Amino acid sequence: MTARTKTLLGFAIVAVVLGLVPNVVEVLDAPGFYLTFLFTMFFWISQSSSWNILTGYSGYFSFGQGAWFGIGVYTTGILATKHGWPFLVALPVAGLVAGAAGLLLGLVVFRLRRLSGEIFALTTLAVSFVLASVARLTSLIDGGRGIFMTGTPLPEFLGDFRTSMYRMTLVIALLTVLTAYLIFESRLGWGLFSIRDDEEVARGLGVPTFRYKMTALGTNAFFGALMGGVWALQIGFVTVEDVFNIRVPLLVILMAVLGGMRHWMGPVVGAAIIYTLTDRLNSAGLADVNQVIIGALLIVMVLGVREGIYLRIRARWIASGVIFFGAMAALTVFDLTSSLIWDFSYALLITMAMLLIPTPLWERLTRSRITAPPSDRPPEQPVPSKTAGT
Amino acid sequence: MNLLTCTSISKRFGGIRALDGVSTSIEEHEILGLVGPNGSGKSTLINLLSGLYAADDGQAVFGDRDLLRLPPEKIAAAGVARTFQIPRPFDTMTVRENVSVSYMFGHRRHSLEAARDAASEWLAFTGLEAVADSPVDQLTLHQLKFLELARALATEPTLLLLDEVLAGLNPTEIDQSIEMIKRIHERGIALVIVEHLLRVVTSLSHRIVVLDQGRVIASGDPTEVMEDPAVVAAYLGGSRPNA
Amino acid sequence: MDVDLLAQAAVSGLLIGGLYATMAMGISLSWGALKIINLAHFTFILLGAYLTYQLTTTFGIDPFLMIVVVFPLFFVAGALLQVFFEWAKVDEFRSLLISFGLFIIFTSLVRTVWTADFRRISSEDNPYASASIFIGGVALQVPLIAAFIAAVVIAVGTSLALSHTHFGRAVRAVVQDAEMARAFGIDPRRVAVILSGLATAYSGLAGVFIAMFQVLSPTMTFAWFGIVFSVVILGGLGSPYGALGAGIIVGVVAGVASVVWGPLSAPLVTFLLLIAALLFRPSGLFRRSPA
Amino acid sequence: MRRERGIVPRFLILLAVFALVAAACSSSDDTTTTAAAAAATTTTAAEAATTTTSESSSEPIVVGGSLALTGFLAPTAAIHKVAGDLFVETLNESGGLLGRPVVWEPLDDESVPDQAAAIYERVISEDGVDLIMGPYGTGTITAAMAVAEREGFVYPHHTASLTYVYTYACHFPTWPTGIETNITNPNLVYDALEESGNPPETIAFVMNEFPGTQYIGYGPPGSDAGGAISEAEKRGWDVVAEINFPTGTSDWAPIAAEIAAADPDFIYVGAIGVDGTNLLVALDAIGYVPRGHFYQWPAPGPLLGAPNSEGAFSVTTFEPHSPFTDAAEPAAISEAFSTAAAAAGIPYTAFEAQASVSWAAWQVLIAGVEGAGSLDQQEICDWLINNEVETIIGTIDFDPAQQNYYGDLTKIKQIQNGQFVVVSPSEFAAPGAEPQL
Repeated sequence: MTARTKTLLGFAIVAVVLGLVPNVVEVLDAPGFYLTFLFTMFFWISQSSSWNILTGYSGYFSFGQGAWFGIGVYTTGILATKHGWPFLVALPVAGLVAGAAGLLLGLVVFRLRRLSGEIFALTTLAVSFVLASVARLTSLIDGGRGIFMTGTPLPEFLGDFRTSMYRMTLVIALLTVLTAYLIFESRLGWGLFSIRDDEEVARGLGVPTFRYKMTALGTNAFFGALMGGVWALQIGFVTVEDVFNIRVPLLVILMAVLGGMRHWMGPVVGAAIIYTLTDRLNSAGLADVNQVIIGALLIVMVLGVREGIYLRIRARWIASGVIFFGAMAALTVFDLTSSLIWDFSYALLITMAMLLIPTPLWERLTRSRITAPPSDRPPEQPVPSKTAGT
Repeated sequence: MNLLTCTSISKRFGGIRALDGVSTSIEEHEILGLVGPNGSGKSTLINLLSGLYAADDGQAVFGDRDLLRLPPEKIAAAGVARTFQIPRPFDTMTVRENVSVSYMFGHRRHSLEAARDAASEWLAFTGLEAVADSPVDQLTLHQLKFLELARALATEPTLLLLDEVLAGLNPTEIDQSIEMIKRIHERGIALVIVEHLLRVVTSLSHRIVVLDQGRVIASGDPTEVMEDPAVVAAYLGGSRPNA
Repeated sequence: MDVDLLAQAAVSGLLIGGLYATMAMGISLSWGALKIINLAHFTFILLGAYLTYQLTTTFGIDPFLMIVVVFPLFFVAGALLQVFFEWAKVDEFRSLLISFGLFIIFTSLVRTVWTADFRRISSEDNPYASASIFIGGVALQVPLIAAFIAAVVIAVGTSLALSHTHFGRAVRAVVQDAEMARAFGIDPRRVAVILSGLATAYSGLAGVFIAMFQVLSPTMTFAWFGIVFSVVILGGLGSPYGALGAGIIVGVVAGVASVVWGPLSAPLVTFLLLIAALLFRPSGLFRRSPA
Repeated sequence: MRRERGIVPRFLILLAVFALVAAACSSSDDTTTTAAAAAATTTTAAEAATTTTSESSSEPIVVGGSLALTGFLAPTAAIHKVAGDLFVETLNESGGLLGRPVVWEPLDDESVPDQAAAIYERVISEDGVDLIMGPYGTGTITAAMAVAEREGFVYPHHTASLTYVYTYACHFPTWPTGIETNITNPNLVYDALEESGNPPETIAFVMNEFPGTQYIGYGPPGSDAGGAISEAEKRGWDVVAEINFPTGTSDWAPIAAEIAAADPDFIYVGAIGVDGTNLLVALDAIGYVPRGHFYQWPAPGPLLGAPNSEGAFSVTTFEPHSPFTDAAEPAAISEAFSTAAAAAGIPYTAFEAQASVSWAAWQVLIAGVEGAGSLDQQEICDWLINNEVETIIGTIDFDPAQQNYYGDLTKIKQIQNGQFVVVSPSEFAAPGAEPQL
C-alpha cells in the first residue's frame, strides 16, 4: 500500500468518524457545544489551510484572506436573503465568485513581475480595504445597513441548525485539507515549492510559474469564501466592520505559521491548537490576562518551534503520542475536568510543553535521534518567504 | 548541422552595450568555449539564451524556435538548460528533491514516481548518491556545483549552457569537473562553456568564440584563436584573465 | 461647489496628512530598512497618546512639553525591542506574528491601566484641542500644524541623516547587504538598534499629537490600520519623504473627496488610489525601488 | 549553529510563560468546577421546577452571558459590567433569587458576533447555566439571540437598536425605543424642540453609517417608512444638509466645514460614542458654534467636556436628578452605581441611559423568575409576556403583538450649565428645566 493510499484511507476514516459525531453527541446526550466547538475549529482549519496553499506553498505572502472571506460572506448573504436562493446553491456560487476575483487579481499582480515580495502582500491588503469600502458604499451589498441571515432556511437532511453547521463546515474543511494534501503530493505542489525557493530558477527548469501561482491563488480564494458563507449563517447578522477587519487575515497567518507552512498538515494542527487554547482561555473568563497570555504564547511558540509544530510532532511522534493520549486518557478516566474539551486542551498544553523543548536539548535528553520520514522537508530550516527581500 | 544559430544579438543595460550584434552558432554534439575578459558579455549571452533577460535585438534560432522570444519555462521545454556560476539550489528541499523537481518539469512532464527514479539516476551520474537525502545547506561548493549539473541534466537538454562551473574549485575538484563535462558530452549533449581558465577551455572545446566589449572578435580552432593578436590585445588591454 | 469649503477641506487634509505621515513613518522605516513588519508601532502610538493624557492630566504639563518626554523614552523602548528582535532572529513572517503578540499585550496593558472607557484631556489641561490659526477664513488646527511640522522635520531629518551621515551610509549598506556591510566593519545590529529606536520615537510623537485633539480608547488603533498602511504603501517602504508625501496625498485626497462626493467616498477613493499606485509605481510614488 | 546560541535563556522564558498558562488554566479550573456545580444544580433546579417550586437550595443560580470586555465596544460595555455586578451584588444581599445566591461572570466576546454566539452556546450547553443575560451591542446581541432562540432560553437584552428584526418570542428588550424607533424617537426630540418656543427652520443631518443610526435616520432597509429626516420634513423644516460618514472617520474637518457652510438652525448628529465630541472639536476649530444640536447615542463624559457642548440634546432613560431620584430606591441605586463606577476607574460615573437600561434588563429577568417561581424558561417567558414589570426606567408591558416592544420610554435631555438634565417630556423634566434653543 503506497503512502498516498494510506493517507487517503486515513482521510476516509477521519471523515466517517467525524461524520458520526453528531449522532454520538445525540445518543450520549453530550453538550451540544461540542459540535459548536468542532465546527468553529473546522472553520479555522479550512481558512488557514486554504491560505497556506498560496502562501505556504508558493511563498507569496498574502494579507488578503479577509477579502476572500468577505466575498464569501456577502455573496451568500445577498443571494440567500435578497434573492432567496437556496443556501446550498448560494454557497458554492460564492466560492466561484471569490475564485474568479482571485484569478482577476492574479492576472494583474502575477503579470507584473515587480509585484512580488512585500508589494504582493501590500496589494492583497489593499484589495480587502477596497472591498470593505465598496461594500459600505453600495446599498446593493451592504450600504452600512448590514445583512440579516437569521431564518435563512437550511435543507432538512442536514439536521437541526447546529448539526447543519457542523456537517457543512466538516465537508468544507475536509475538502480544503484534501485539496491541500493532493496539491502537496503533486507536480503542482512541487512546482509551487520551487517557486517559493527560487522563482527564477524554477522557471529556468520549466516550471509554468504563472499558471501555478494562479491556480494556488484561485484555490485559496475559493475555499476562503466557502467558509465565509457558513460563518455569515452562524452570526446571523453581518456588517462591514465585523467582516472586513484584521482578525481573519492575522489569525490564519498565525495558525499556519505556528503549525508549519511547509506541510499540508501544518495549518490543520496550528488551527486546532490555537483555537482550542483561545476558546478555553476565553471560557476561563479572564478578559485581559487571557489576552496577555495569548500574546505571550504566540511569541513563545513562534520563537520556540521555528519549523512549525507539526514537523516537530513528526520528529518526536512517539513522545507526542504517548504524552497526549496518556494525558487524555488519564484526564477522562479519572474525570478530572468538567468536559472532554477541557481534557483535550490540558492534554494539548502538556504536549506543547514537551514540544517546546529546544531540539538540541531534546536530543541530549533522548539520545536516540528520532528522524522524520523522508517525505518531509528536513526540519530546522526557517522558511524563506518571498517577502524576505531579494 | 547547426543546433543553435545566433544572429546579431544585442543587449543594452542603460548606456552600456553588453552585447553588440553577436552572431555565432553551435553544432550538435559540439563543445563551444565562450571566453573573453570580464564584462565582455559572456554571462549576458547565457542569460539571454536561457530567457533570464529579454534581448533588445537579434535572433537565436534553436530548432524551429527563436529562444529570445520564449519565456524561460518554454526554453527549458525546448531542451536548453543552464547552470549558475553561484549555485542556486532550492534550499528547503533535499538534494534528491531538487533533482526530481527539475525532471518533473524540464523538457517533458513526468510523474512524481518517475521523477524519483530519474533523480537517483542523475545523482548517481554526478556522484551525489551519498548526500541524496540531506538538505542542500550541508553540501560543499563542489557538491553544489554538481547539484547544479544534475538538476540541469535532469531537464533532459540537448543543449547545456555552463556558466563558470569551475570558478572557486581547487585543482582536484577542477579535474573531476572536467571529467564530468566530458561524460556529459559523451551522452550526446552539446555544451556551451563560459570559463575563465583558458587552459581548460582550450583543452575541452572543439571551437572557441572570443567576446570583447559585446562583440565577437574571433572564433574557430582553440589554439589558433588564442594566438590571434586581436585576442591577445583584448586580454592584455582589457582586464587580465584571472587564470 | 463652495470654494472656501474645498480650501478648508484641502488645507486640513494637508495638515492631517502630516499626522498620518508621522504615524506611518515608524512602520515604514522598520519594514523597509529592518525587514520587520512591526504591528507593535500601532500600540506605540497608543501608548504615546495615553502617556500624554496621563502626565498632562496629573501634572498639568503643557502637551507640547510631552514631545521632549516621549521622544527619548520611546527611543529607548524601540532600541530595546530591536535588541530582542536581534536575539530572536526572525524573518518577516515571524516578525509580523511576534509584533502582533506585542500588539495584543500592549493593548491589554493600556486597557488595564486606563480602563476600556474613553479618555480625553480636559480643556483646562489642553488648550490646543480646537485652537486654530486663521488664514483668509481657512482654519489651521494647532495640533495638526504641530503634527505637520513634526512630520516635515522627521522626514527631512531622517533622509538627510540617511544620505549624508556615516550612520546613514551604514544603514543603506546594511539594507543592501548586511554581510557586505559587516565586511566593511559596520555592525548591522547597532545600526538596526538605533534605527528601531528612531522609528519607535516617531510613533510615540504621533501619539502625543493625537492625544491633543482626539478622544482616546484602547481600541482606536484598529481605525488606524487602513489609513496608516495606505500611507506606508503609497510612500514606499523605508522612505521618509515618501511617507510624508503619501500622508499629504492621502489627507488631501480624502478631505477633498469627502466634500465633493461625501465622507463615505473618502476611504474608497483613498484605497483606489492605493491600488493604482501599486500597479503603476509598486515601490512607492516617491522612490526608486527599495533595497 | 544558530540554535546553539542562547538556548538556556530562551528555554527559561518558555517555561516562565508556560507557568503563566498553567496558572490561567488552574484558575479556569475553578470556573469550570463552579460550572460543573451549576450543571448539577440546573438538573436539580429543573426537577424542582417540575416537582415543587418552593424547594430552595444554597446552590448558586448561574447567569451566563458575554460582554465586550475587549474590542471596539469595550468602552461602553465597561458600564454594563459595573451595572450588572452591582445588581447581582445587591440582589444577593437582599436574599438572592428563589432563596439562592446568583452568580454572573460574563465572558469576553471581544466585540465579535461569532465569539458571542459561541459563548452563549457554550455557557448554555457545556457549562449548563440556569439563565442568560444579553451582551452589549447590536451585532453581538443579534448573534446571541439566535442561540437563545434555538435553546429556548429567555433572553433579556438592553442595547439592541434594530427593533424591526427581533422576532424571537422570548426576547425581552429594555432598549425602550418602541418598535418604530425611526418614527417615535425623532419625534420625541422634535417635540422638545417645539416646546422650546423657537423650533428650527433649517436642520442638518450628520449620520454615521451604522445599522442602528441609519435605521433611525431612514427607517428599516427596504421599507419606505422613513425616519428622522422625513419626519423633520413633515414638520416643514428645511433639511439643508445630509451627511453620511463611515465608522472610524479620523478627519472631521471636511464634515465640519460642510455643516458650517450649510449653517443650519439645528444639527441632528446620528452618531455613536465619541464621534459627536470629535465633530464639536472640529467645528470649534473652524470657529463655528452650532445654534442647536442633538446627539443620538453619545459617550456622555467626553461630550460634556467638548467645546460648545452647552445646549446639546440627547436621549436618555434616567438621569440622577429629580423626579427620577425622588423615590428612595432609585436614588440609592444611582448613588451606589456612581461609587462602583468610580471604583472601577470609569471616568464618567453618572447613572444614566446605558447603566439604567442594563439595570432594567436585570430587573426584567429577576421579575420573570420570581413571577414564575421557577427556572423553567417557558414559564418565565410566559409570565413576562402576561405581566407588567416595574423597572428603573418605568413600567414595561411586553407586547407580543409588537415583537415584545412597548411604548417609547425615551426621555430627552439637554446640557444646561454643564450638566445633563432631562427637559422633556415635561413630567420627567428636572425642576424648572425646559428645552432651550
